[in-house]
Amino acid sequence: MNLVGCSVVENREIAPGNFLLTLKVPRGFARPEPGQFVHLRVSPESEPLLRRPYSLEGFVERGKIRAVRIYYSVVGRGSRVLASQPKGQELDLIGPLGVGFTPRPRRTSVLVAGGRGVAPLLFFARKLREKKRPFLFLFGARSSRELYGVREIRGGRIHLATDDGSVGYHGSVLDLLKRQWESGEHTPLTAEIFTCGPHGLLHEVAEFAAGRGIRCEASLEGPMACAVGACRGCPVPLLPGAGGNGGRYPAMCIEGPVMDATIVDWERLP
Amino acid sequence: MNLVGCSVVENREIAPGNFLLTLKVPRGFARPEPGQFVHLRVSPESEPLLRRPYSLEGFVERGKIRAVRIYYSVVGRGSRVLASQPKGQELDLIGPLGVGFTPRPRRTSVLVAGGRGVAPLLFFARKLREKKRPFLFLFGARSSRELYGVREIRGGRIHLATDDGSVGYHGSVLDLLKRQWESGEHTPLTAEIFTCGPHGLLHEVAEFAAGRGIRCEASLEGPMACAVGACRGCPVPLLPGAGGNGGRYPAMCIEGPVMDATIVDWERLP
Amino acid sequence: MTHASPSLRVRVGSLTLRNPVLVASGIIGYGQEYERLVDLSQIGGIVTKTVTRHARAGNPPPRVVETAAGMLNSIGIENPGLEGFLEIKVPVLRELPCAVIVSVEGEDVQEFCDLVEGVSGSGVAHAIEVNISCPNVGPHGLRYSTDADMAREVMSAIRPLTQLPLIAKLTPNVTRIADIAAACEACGADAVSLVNTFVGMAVDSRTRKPILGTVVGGLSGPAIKPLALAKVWEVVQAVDVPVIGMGGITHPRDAIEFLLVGSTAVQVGTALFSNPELAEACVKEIESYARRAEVPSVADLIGALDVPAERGMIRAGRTLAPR
Amino acid sequence: MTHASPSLRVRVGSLTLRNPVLVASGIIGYGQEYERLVDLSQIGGIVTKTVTRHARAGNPPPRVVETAAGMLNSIGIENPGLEGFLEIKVPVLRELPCAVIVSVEGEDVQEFCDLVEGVSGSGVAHAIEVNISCPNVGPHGLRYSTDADMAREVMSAIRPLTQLPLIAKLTPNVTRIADIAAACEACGADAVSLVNTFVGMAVDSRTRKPILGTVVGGLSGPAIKPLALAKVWEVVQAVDVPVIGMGGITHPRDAIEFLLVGSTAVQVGTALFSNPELAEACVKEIESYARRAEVPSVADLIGALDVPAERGMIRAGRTLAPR
Ligand SMILES: Cc1cc2nc3c(=O)[nH]c(=O)nc-3n(C[C@H](O)[C@H](O)[C@H](O)COP(=O)(O)OP(=O)(O)OC[C@H]3O[C@@H](n4cnc5c(N)ncnc54)[C@H](O)[C@@H]3O)c2cc1C
Ligand SMILES: Cc1cc2nc3c(=O)[nH]c(=O)nc-3n(C[C@H](O)[C@H](O)[C@H](O)COP(=O)(O)OP(=O)(O)OC[C@H]3O[C@@H](n4cnc5c(N)ncnc54)[C@H](O)[C@@H]3O)c2cc1C
Ligand SMILES: Cc1cc2nc3c(=O)[nH]c(=O)nc-3n(C[C@H](O)[C@H](O)[C@H](O)COP(=O)(O)O)c2cc1C
Ligand SMILES: Cc1cc2nc3c(=O)[nH]c(=O)nc-3n(C[C@H](O)[C@H](O)[C@H](O)COP(=O)(O)O)c2cc1C
Ligand code: FES
Ligand code: FES
Repeated sequence: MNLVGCSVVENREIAPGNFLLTLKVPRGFARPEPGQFVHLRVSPESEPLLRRPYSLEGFVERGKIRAVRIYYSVVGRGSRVLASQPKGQELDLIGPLGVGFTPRPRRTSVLVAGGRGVAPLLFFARKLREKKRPFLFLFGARSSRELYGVREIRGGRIHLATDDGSVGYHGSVLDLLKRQWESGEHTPLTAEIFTCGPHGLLHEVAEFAAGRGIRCEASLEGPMACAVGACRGCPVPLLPGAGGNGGRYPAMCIEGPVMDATIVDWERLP
Repeated sequence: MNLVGCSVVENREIAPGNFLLTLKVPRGFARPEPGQFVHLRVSPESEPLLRRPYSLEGFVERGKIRAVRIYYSVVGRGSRVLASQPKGQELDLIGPLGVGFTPRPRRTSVLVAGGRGVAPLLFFARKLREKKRPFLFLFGARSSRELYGVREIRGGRIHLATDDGSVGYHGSVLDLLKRQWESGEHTPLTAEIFTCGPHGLLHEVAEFAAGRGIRCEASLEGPMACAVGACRGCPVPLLPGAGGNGGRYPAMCIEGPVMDATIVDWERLP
Repeated sequence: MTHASPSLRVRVGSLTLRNPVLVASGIIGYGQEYERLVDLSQIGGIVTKTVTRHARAGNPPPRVVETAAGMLNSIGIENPGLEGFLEIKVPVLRELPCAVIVSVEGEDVQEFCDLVEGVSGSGVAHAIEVNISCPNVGPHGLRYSTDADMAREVMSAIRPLTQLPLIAKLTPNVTRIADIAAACEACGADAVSLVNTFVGMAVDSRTRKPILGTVVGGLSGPAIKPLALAKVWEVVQAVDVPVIGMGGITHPRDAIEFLLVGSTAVQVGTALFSNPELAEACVKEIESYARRAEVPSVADLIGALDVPAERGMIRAGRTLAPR
Repeated sequence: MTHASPSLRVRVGSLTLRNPVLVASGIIGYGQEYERLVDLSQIGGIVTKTVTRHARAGNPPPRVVETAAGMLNSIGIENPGLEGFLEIKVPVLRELPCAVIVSVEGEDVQEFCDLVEGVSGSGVAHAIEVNISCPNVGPHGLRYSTDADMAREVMSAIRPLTQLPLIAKLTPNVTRIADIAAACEACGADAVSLVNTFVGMAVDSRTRKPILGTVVGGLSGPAIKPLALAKVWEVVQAVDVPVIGMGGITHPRDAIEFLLVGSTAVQVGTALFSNPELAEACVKEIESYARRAEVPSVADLIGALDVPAERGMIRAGRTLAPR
């Protein structure tokens, strides 16, 4: 982890309100793992006050040039300002940060993506393919236009779901997951789940996994100030059995953002 | 005076750090007088919090199209943000505001401009020319590069001064003024002074004028909040004889920005 | 689905406002200054610039300076004094198409009494806002509302002098604002309004001088919104009279936040300088919010904040956060 | 012209800091978390996250929310407790290349005593910051520094227990902060530091809920800088011990402003999250400012604000603005 300067190589709206940002980083930026994130200063101005954390969608290395990719939605003032940064703009970031996905040996990875939560899972799928490990990619979004990145996925089976039925299964990605499991192809000993998306979805996936004893990691989101474990601003509430009930709050920024989904107290996670 | 939408027609750096901004205004914007100003929202964002007042450098009317021109320097956050507004950007402004220059009949107007303070005097000179009234334009700046607008002045004599001697008289515009007067061509009954520039210069010009009984108007600057006389945030300190000593503070925004320079207490004006 | 228009009326003592959006004191002068910029017929009312017993020239310049998301002012209650007000301002105020709340401030109890009688007698005021909280006049200014006893003294003295609703305007520069609010309520205030500005200061490191002519001034604008919300939240739990909330309202949704926390009405301040249409926009947003919430009246939104019981709460100025 | 490098040393009680720039409590953990981002060998020192007698898990989420030019936090002093501190943190703190000021907070006087003895005995602290001002723990948190008597009680009890400089950290959420500062000075504080955060609140109008898990939290960041400067200005006129100023320092010139107003040292807080190099940049700017001002020592800048005599001034918390 380091503070490094970076510059905007591309900042492109690829679906309404969703941008793909490529930032050139210097060699001082360590090779990141899928699931890790960067803490980005979204503007050279002092407004907004805080950096914003973004999961990495990818890391590109060509010769001496390194770049990271971020896939983000415009929702509030930070992302709005970010969307206005032109090519060539100098920014800076702290990273790579946090703990990424940790697949176990000899298991099929079942990736469950919801909407723009697909970003770190695309990075993860590329890594799995490199390592020649089997995976299944389940991806749900509101409509076909929001299925960013599907065409690029190689090395694993893909199943799509859309809320409007514009492509793939007409319904939620959770249904896809359940169907996969009902097919009997996977057991808790042969497969494990990695998920990222809206917390509501993660909660459902976690309950599904917990109910069947399946190992399940989820990539969380939440407000952060320092992103390096110093301020304790990013507590993850845990279930009572897992040290919850206020007994201990892991810091999402250093003990996450990828965490065992079955110990998170989703009701208390904002 | 009205609140009107406006859009950036041109926002061009014509000397280092000095910009000429042309804003298209709707017909609801009344024809302004030289010396009047507009209260401009420099960005569609909520930062900076307050509008910034700018004197008009000119008003253009072609057919149904109306535009105002502002000549400004980048000094702080408002002007920095303004400088970043691209062509086509929608902003809004309140105006025209305040009291402009009020020349008396049958007198030669001696215009004394310092640096970017030239802006309202250029507007004024155009008006004098239109009305076929005699004027003299004395213009001092740090160097020839900052002598914006000289080439455009028509209908009056021009004398230039620069601090570095790169063009015209090597020295201050105050010296130019004194020399003019020493030539004996003007008397308090035949001429009057209109000045705009740094307050230090205005103070000197005012003292010169007061000492000789010459009528002298200066265009002032200072922080403003409402710019319509409501908040009382823009007090002009007056000399004791003129109701000063805290007896009364005229509001620069509605009793100015052009005021009788000889009653202003320049020591107490920030 | 069609819904009847929600009612926007709110009551402050005996005064019914057609909607809960006012413009704060010191922002809009006496209405006239902004008549071409603000459609007064659309908003609930205005609070006049504070009037004092004697005319005041105000403080030396500079009187305003912008800070991060805020501004400091040290106007010093420049105003024509009671006589000037009655003579010059009252005729104009009479013509305004909205409620007129006249703000007054005295240097001692007698002056407060004179002002309340004078303003009340003019017939122009729909209510009186008793400004016991301006940080820019001294030495008494802040004292009246930093001390519950002094607040009591003023309110008890003026209460018998008028039938008009009396709104006590409070300073946030105190340890326990709820105590002051409760003291005002006990002595007959029909409502309390808050917050006035926070004492602040700006320095120019180049000249090594304070920027304001008076060294310190009052901070207003978006920077103080979180602080103002907390003060309103503290006060609504301590008094039963209506609370009029203000401080940093910049977007129409900020006005909603003040209502949810428990304000019966809101006042728009500093942000009006930048956006003269803000007060009207707040009225529209409140109406559409009430419509979306499917409530018959804006009154149903007042204090409708959903605070889970197990979460912490402030009571009478103490922070009781869970361990 | 060549000038010798100005001396940047300042003294806080018996502690000499190599320069007046510290990182505030709660920002940098115990130093280690930021070791790759902040060059501690360049700054004066750090103040640790506040340590309490017993371990604390902190408050439920969310704990931080950004506001206009500020942020609210409700961390709730998450920390490993005195034993955990001594065991896990002290060995790390020993290695840091800068002064270490340990912040402590007790729920009662006995806890303060235990903490001061424990920290003092560890040998790792160069000074102790006595946090009597956190708005995020209750019910005692704020009380100790909103009440001069309680501040006295704590300071008198701990003073005999250590030779280390004691710095009382004050809350700005009071009517007269100068009174509390004077009480701490009278009971043996070697310095006072201020400001801790201002009580604030944020509301989500869509969900109608408070945003923070604890409803209210503490506001920090550039929004509060004018308020913090005014509080420091008030306190420097009331006490003779050094004042350590903080609140919203975002640009290096902000640090200069705090020095000019009378701070002997400054603490960088929230803005470090965005700019980890800020503390180092403040040191550089102070040095170059002192050089430009041609003073031999930064001490010559402390309180060097040029306040014209005829202008108003604050004394002991009262605003005395000219009429
Ligand atoms: C580890 C991690 C990884 C992340 N990865 C990604 C990623 O890959 N892509 C991505 O797009 N984001 C990601 N995020 C989220 C991201 O950090 C930002 O939170 C997001 O971009 C929104 O920031 P903002 O400044 O635009 O919104 P903010 O202004 O900070 O608002 C944050 C949220 O609050 C809501 N909000 C704002 N104002 C109000 C209001 N007045 N009332 C009610 N609600 C309001 C907004 O809708 C938004 O959802 C990640 C977060 C974490 C912690
Ligand atoms: C009637 C009127 C007419 C005007 N006409 C013009 C015009 O035609 N052209 C023009 O360019 N301007 C004009 N001005 C000035 C203009 O309104 C702005 O004040 C100017 O553009 C600077 O605004 P800003 O936001 O960039 O600077 P701000 O950030 O508001 O700063 C204002 C001043 O303070 C200084 N400053 C900022 N921060 C600091 C700090 N931390 N320490 C010390 N000093 C600081 C800046 O250098 C600047 O001079 C006029 C003003 C008035 C009242
Ligand atoms: C320039 C200015 C002048 C003010 N004058 C007064 C006043 O005369 N009387 C008063 O009670 N409040 C006065 N105030 C305070 C406002 O009414 C309001 O309480 C405060 O600004 C907070 O609201 P805001 O943040 O929306 O501006 C003034 C505020 C400003 C900015
Ligand atoms: C996330 C966070 C945690 C904090 N924790 C503490 C703390 O444990 N003890 C303390 O004395 N102050 C704490 N503070 C207050 C700061 O030390 C400082 O007083 C305050 O933030 C004002 O400075 P700033 O505006 O520069 O941040 C905390 C502040 C923040 C933002
Ligand atoms: S954001 Fe500071 S500890 Fe996680
Ligand atoms: S700026 Fe408000 S009265 Fe002039």
